[in-house]
Amino acid sequence: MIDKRVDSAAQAVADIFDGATVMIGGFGEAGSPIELIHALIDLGAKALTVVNNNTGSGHVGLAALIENHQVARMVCSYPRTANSTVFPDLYRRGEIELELVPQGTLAERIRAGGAGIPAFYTATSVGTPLGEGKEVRSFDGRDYVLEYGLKADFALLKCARADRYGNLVFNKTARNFGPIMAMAAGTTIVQASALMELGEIDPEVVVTPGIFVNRVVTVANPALESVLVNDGRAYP
Amino acid sequence: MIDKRVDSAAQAVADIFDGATVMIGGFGEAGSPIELIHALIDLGAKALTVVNNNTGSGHVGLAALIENHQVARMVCSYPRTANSTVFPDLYRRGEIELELVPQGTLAERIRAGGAGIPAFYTATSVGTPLGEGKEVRSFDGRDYVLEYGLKADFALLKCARADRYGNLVFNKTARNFGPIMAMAAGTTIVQASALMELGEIDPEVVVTPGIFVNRVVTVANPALESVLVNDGRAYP
Amino acid sequence: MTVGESSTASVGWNREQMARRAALDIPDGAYVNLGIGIPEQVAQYVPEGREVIYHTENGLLGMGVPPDVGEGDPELINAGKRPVTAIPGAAYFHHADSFSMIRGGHIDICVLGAMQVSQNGDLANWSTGLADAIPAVGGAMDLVAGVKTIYIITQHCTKTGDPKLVKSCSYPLTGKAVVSRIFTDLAVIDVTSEGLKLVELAPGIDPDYVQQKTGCELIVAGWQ
Amino acid sequence: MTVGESSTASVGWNREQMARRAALDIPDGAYVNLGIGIPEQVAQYVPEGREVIYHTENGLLGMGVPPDVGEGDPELINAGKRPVTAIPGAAYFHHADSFSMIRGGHIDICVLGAMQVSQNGDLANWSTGLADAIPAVGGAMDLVAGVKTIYIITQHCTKTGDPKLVKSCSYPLTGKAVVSRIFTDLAVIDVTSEGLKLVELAPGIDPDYVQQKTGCELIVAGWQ
Repeated sequence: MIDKRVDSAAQAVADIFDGATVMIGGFGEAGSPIELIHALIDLGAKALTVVNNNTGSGHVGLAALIENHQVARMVCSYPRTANSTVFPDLYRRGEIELELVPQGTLAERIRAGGAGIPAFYTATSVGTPLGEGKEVRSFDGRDYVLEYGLKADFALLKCARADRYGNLVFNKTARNFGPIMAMAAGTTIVQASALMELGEIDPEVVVTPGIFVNRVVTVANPALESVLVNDGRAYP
Repeated sequence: MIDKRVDSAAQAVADIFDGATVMIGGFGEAGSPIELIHALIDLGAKALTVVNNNTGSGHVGLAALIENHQVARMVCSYPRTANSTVFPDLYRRGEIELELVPQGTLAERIRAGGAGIPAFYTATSVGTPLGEGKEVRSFDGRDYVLEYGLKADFALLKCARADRYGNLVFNKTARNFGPIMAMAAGTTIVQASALMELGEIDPEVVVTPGIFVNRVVTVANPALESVLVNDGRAYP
Repeated sequence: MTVGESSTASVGWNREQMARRAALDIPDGAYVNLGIGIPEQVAQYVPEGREVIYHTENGLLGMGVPPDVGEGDPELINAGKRPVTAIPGAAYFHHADSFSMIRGGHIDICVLGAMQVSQNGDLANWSTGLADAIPAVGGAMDLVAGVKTIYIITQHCTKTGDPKLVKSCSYPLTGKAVVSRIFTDLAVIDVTSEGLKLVELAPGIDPDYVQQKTGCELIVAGWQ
Repeated sequence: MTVGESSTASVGWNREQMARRAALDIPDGAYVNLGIGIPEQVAQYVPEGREVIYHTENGLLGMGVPPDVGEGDPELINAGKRPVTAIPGAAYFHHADSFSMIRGGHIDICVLGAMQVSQNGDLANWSTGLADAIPAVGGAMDLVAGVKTIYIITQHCTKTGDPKLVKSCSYPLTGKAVVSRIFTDLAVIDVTSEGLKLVELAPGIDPDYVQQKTGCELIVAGWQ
């Protein structure tokens, strides 16, 4: 029987190991799997490489994971937020590494990692500091840089609805990196706001087919990062 | 105002020119835009390069287009069918060219063409006759061939429902090449079985966003290729 | 008829039995792609209690049994273009997503037919290479390059009695060193780093007979 | 205050007027991506009768106006992470699909801010390059590499009076030769193969004044 449900966020993340590469879904708070991130803080795995578009806000979720010194390296496109100095402080002190990747290149590298494409060419970053040192090749008279597929040991994602096969649908712009990170991770762990019976999600509207998902934990009323930040909350 | 509706299949395909590259959706009859293909036969544009997974069946649809000597070159993965000798006959007589592409490489090349990726690497076809002459490169100790993005002047597609923005949803496995061909063509022409008001297609379930679509013609009861073939029909 | 006679009409496993034997090696929870022909039959024989999800590369995960005659949707088909159904929990997707599942290593097992398999696991199953043949590859090369485990179901020999398990394939390759296990009418054979290794025999078949019908050396060490 | 005085506090167009002017150049039927800041305001001023579809790269085509205070869904946001709405006919998609629209040349116009634009259309708008700055690029490099037409809205000079239109950018580039047209508080300027060309002046501004505030030669030939 295929049953990807697990009972708790703690159980879902229990095998994340020191030094693992972890993709974390979300663009800002939209799609951020905050309960799974907090479970990872409780677990305490260290020296992680984290792939996320941003670096979190306030002192909860991703920012708290970074603040807790569990992240050795961030791969992201925009490590700045109006309301968090966690990453900037550590970065300026040389206590965290940064691989800065243009947002579309980041998305395509993740998709390529999941799709078995080891490398591809893109015009993004040609002639800029982020293109320096990259292999350049011309196609039809235009220059492109070579970019590599990106994979991870784990992905932590949030979705709106899931079933026991791991089929997922998302909420509005919370979809963002979810479907491609699910493809690119060896073990994809999802917190779903609602669990559905098989067949309740129409096969025509499944966004992430279950083949890309390993574990589903139901978090019926996920916390909102902005609410926690406005309340001045910190984790743990 | 954005209104991509056109009144007839004839009008929808009227600017397809001699020598154009035309992607035609469908895997077998599922998703085959048979009314648009027949309009292209009526139009008579010649020396076409056609991209489709197959080469049609019987003497209708794609097979009829080929039989009518409008296709100079086929790009496909599986140019054989149990019930058609149209392509094989022309091919053996040297009257049509064939570029044979593995099915997944064909799909990925089309997707790359639409996504602005000029080239990518895949392990498919390495060490086989279809990999011969291709640039080989090793990543992490495994060999891959370089494959190029594929674009087209036009795409002819069939979908289940569309709106005037060109948002599309498909029917079951008729989805196949539709979404990626829509991305890869300069002018994407779609026959929809039903036309919806804006907003009637939930933004969460749109499969092809309208940005990839140029023209929509409603064909309420599209012919089924298998029915036409069984009836011994030929077009024109 | 006894082992060693040249006709193989009734020795070893028949097609159904080959599919049944292969089905035993499909574990619970596997994501599986079945090729056209005998491989398709495997789905019927997976032992009860195992839940297996079938992928068809034209764009469906969760393929069910064929519909009753006269039922079904002509746009709900499998890679062999035959009508199928979708199980509860199925998902439709486009070709690039479908082949991302394949190329990206997400499918656990693919079962295919073969024209030839070499002793190092090379597979030839798409073309005779004859000048007047219409070449047609479909998804075979993508499947063998991307799926984690490739099983082959094939008659041990061609209709004219030539071995299909060979030192080196004479037909154009589908992929190099891609096959894990071969189910024939005579035996189950693994591709190992040392060569083809006999794993199991069909009833009434002995190792010598299998070796005699095989175009390369078979490892039978430890075989009783 | 007359043209030629050093303070620009009240000469030329204000921010709203710059956005209004840029909006005139958004044609009916365009697919448009608007950057954070003044570019966002452009949507408010597109002339009536034109239907424009807004793309936000985090995953929405058909972005509508911001929701009323207290309304909205925290998971329905734009690239600036502010709450938005979706119009009837909108579509959600994931990041790889969203940037396929950008990289694949499907977006007609992108309006962005700038730190510097060079006479050949190079754009610098993501980093000062200072050692202690936290580098952050977001989607800017993808947008300028992929969108068909790049418009810039920017003050003509920095707060300290330095020209932002220059011979060669001193800040790290976002893209080379990517800008088509620049809307400043003083003028509308096109990037041409011969260099920056004056297209239109803000009320009360003359070409000499614009040239004086510009760090490279302006083409004003034919200007009355």
